[in-house]
Amino acid sequence: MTPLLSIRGVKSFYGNIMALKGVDLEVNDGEIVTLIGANGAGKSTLMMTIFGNPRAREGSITFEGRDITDVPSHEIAKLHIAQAPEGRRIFARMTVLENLQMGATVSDPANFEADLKRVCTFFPLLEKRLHQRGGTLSGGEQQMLAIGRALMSRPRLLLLDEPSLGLAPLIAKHIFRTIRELNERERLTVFLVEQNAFHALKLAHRGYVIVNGEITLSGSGKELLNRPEVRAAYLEGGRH
Amino acid sequence: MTPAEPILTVERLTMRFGGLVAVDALSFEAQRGAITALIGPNGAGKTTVFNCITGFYKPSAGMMRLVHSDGSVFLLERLLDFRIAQLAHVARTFQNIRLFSGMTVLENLVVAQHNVLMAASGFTFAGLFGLKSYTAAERASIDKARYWLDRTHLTARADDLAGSLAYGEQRRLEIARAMCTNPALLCLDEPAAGLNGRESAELNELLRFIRKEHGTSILLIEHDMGVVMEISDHIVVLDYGIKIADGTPEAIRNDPKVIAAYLGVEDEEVEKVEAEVGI
Amino acid sequence: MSTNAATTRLPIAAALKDATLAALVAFGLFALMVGLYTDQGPTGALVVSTRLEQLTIVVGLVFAGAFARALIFGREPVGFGRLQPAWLTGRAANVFRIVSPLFGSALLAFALLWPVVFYDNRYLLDLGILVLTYVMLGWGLNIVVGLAGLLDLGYVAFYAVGAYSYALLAQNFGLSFWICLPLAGILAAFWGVLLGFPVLRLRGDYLAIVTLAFGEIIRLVLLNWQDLTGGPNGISSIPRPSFFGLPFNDDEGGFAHTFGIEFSPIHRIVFLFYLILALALITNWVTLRMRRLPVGRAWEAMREDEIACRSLGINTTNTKLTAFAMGAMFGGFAGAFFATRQGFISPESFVFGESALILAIVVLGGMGSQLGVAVAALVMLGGFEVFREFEQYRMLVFGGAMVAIMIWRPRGLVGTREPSLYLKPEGK
Amino acid sequence: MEYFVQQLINGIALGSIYGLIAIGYTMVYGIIGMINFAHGDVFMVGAFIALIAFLALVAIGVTAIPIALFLVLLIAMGLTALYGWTVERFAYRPLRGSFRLAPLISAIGMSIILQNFVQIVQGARVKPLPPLIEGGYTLIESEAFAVRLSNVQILVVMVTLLLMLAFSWLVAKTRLGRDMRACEQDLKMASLVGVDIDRTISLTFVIGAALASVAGIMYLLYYGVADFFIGFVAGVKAFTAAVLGGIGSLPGAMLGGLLIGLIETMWSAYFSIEYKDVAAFSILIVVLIFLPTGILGRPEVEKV
Repeated sequence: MTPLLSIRGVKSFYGNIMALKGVDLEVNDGEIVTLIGANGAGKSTLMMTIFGNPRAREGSITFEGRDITDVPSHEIAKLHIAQAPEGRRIFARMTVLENLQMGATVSDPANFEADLKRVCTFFPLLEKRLHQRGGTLSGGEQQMLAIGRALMSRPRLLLLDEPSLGLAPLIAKHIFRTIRELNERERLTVFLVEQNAFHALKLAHRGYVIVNGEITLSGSGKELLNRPEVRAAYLEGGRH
Repeated sequence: MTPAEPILTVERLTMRFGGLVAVDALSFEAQRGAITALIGPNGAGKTTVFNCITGFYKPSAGMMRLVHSDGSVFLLERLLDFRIAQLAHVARTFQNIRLFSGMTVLENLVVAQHNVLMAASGFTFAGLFGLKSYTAAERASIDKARYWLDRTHLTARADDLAGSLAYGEQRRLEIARAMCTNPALLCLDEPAAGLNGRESAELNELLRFIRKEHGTSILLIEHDMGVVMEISDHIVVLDYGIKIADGTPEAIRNDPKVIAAYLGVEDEEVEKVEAEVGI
Repeated sequence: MSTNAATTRLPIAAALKDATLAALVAFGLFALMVGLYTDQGPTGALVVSTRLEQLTIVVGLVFAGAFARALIFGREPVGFGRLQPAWLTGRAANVFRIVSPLFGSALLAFALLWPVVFYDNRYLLDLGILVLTYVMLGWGLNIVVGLAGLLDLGYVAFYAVGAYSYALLAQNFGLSFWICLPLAGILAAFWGVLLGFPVLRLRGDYLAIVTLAFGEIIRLVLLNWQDLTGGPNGISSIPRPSFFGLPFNDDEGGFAHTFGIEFSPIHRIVFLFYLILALALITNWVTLRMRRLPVGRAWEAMREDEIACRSLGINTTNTKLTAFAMGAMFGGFAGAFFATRQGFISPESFVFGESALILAIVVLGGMGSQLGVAVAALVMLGGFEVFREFEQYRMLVFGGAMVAIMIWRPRGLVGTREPSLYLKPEGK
Repeated sequence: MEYFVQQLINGIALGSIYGLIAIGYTMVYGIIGMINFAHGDVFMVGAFIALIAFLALVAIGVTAIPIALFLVLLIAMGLTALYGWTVERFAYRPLRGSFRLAPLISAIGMSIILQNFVQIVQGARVKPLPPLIEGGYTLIESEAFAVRLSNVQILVVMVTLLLMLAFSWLVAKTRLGRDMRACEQDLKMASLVGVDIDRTISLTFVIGAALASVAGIMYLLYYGVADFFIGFVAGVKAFTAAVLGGIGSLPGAMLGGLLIGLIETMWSAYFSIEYKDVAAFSILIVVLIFLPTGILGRPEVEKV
């Protein structure tokens, strides 16, 4: 079986820093894969590189067997890869409904009502706030909106960049539970970048550890959870 | 120099952006001659604290008092950004390096000595006609620059454009530039970001040297725990703009609240930690 | 960059398609504007006539150009930095560092000898004076735009302040040129500070628009304050400069008599030539000198990163003000010179187009490069004269040049910068 | 009093024209953060296209004024939009990511090109057009003064109102409008959800140019003349309007336009007509200094 997303030897730069120093990674259909690592290790850069912004200077990225390394961002979105990016990036001056409409940019308008209903079942809080501006939501609600917006495109692959960031633990828990449900019920493929290693590794089928732009470890979520290096990657800077 | 004398006292510092409270009634002290680290997960409000201390943001509330070793006191919340650097001698670096990239390395360091040189040049008029006193002051400024170039291993690149330096070199240059202002307090915003292992080790050396030889107090934001744990005398941990821990590296390393903030916790512990953190 | 141009070359069919599209767009743009001509008929009402020939030519040219481009470059966007010639970067820059002082000296010698060689040619002397005036204005504006990075679209206002200050002081108070000249500069600098003080906190592009508005305000006031400025009629018979008290006339005690040479009106022209040359060189000297002083380095540092400057304790408002005032002062000097040379000034000489021309000289020459500005002034004004019969196209060309330079060489034609000091001795 | 009412009417009509141009500035500024300095000249091009189209239509026998005007409107909007597209494509798009003043300098170059292009192909002389829409109503009649509301003024205000409504609807309710707002708030995120940002930016220029061309027609009808230089002053005033209303805000652009129109006419009426432009330009300076975010604008936070 060919993986859904495969990343081979990708190097990319953030300004003039080489943020990814040759990353190899793959995500299979129906999996939850997580990438964990300290801040500044290159997690978010990888997420954005998948979307071609910044573009990989070396290596290749393929999705469903198609090379997307040089495809413009909006064309990548049309392949039904969706992202809830770092910092959520809610359209703050648009209503929640409009944010969700933006999420549905690449999908068939006929599906809109059904997709809206589906997102509202996962995040009932959003339904009450449909006509409120995105910027007025609390941090947790914004994160739900960011994920909801990504789900509106009926993604084949969902990229989540630190969904628990800055959220109270209970809300983070709700979000992780939702991700699991989506994966189990709808076989949604998720690629998750997290700082919250415990949660992420418990949730994921497989995980990778990134230190300083390089993948240093990979394995099943359970395996990684017990490796001392994981803890070290955070609290000791990953150097042993 | 008594060890427990604070150079910077932050009291109930609060910063709001619209409805968002980025920093909430934060109080901490940085001791003179010590390295104090400010750590916490992404979005915890660390850079906002820095921007308040260095005057780029006006805090919504709170007080920041800086005391020089001669006893003079500066209330930072009342000073403009460039006055803080000029009078209170607080120097800083930036998370995303801000060098004068079109100028040479040496020029970057000489610009940092602007206020000294400006006075020496008789506010330009004397300098225009090449007075001896100015020439001497300029030579002294180059000597000082050379001193810091040697310390940061950049001497060979002194006449190259700052923008052409490798990333690690740019980080070092930014620290050298800040040191050229003779700071009493040096604020470093993620100095180790993007550095490799060897460069991080060199950075540790440099910061130790600055503290030891120049007695400069250092306030540090850092994600690289290797750096933080190794060189800090004191660590302040922020999460959601609130201080969740404050202590020595050993104490911080084993503090369950800190581990929870960084790694997250098992589901069962959520309620317990919540109660402790007080959210 | 240029290596992949070959690989992206389009097949002929695709190139034809691209070219056809381009031609269609061109047809849309020009069908009415070029294809039809409106003019006042015998009754005074507008009548319209066709110009199909011109339209065909223009659209055909676009087609041919687009076709050639598609064959040569493909669809690759030609963005900034793409056509950066390699010879201006890296080691070549060092060569440039050695060549440019030589070239600068040669240019200076050329300027010094100009009146000697062309003593009999009034036209060339006048042209020389014109070019040097713009070199000086370019150097003055270069302090503001090139060094300090503040886009000033109203520079001509200071030129106007200088010119009117000189004219009014000389006429109403009978002050001599040598007293009026510094006063004109000081007054212009004063206006620079007056304007700069409130507006220099503004962001770059807002500042540009405010200076533009200021330039227009000054022009409109000059145009409408009839009592003082003569309004649209301007001020005429402005006193001519004297050779340090010796007037250029055929009288006893005039310049020619005192030195015992035969009177010639050319003396004054030659004097004016050397006067503007001296003024320009002073501008250059002061600028180069200031670049090596803390204030000048702070200008450049501010252009690079204002926030970093403030973090180092530099008072950026004051630093901007000095740049603004210096630029304005040299603009004022140039204005005073302009007034005494012309003998007549009116608001028509101080329109926005003039500011744009000076800005274009600075931009084309390479912001911050003294030599580049001088070369740009020479090329542009010389070019205007050479292509005199195409005069109506010259603004079109120079507008196009501004766009093209921004796209291909945003640092200007001479993009290298000489450091203000070295750790190691030069020429290591 | 009558005089005041008359000036009020004149000011509103003039302000409507400024408002239509100001929308173009404000939209482009909102979406890519640049001052499209050439926009005033696009307005001038629009006026010229309308003028030529009208004469051409008359020449081929379309003499019924309402039909001719309607056709002129369509032609001018379409062709001016093409100018807007071309300007963006050639002078601005290659500069995305260049240093911050590059687009502005390029825009100044573009403005010079457009002005001189029109001067070359159509001559420098003022083009007069006989009044096409005549008549009007006398609202108040006193022995000293009669307040007139001309049909042109009614047309100008009505068309502006209609366009504003249509445009607000477009921005608020349509897919394109949503894409534009998304790009305005976060270009990168917009591309992540699948919005083609190049296309959206192009369309912003196209719409802005189309609105400016309508302003050009209104100007032509209102003043009955056009020349290659009308874009400069009108452009700066419309920009002032956009800044006064709060750059980035559409209602702000309209409000600013009306205010500038009123200030200009009132200043001419009660102070001096010679200094009316000085008043407008001074307002620009004063607003930028004391109210840089305008009346309806949003504050900008400096990023450190």
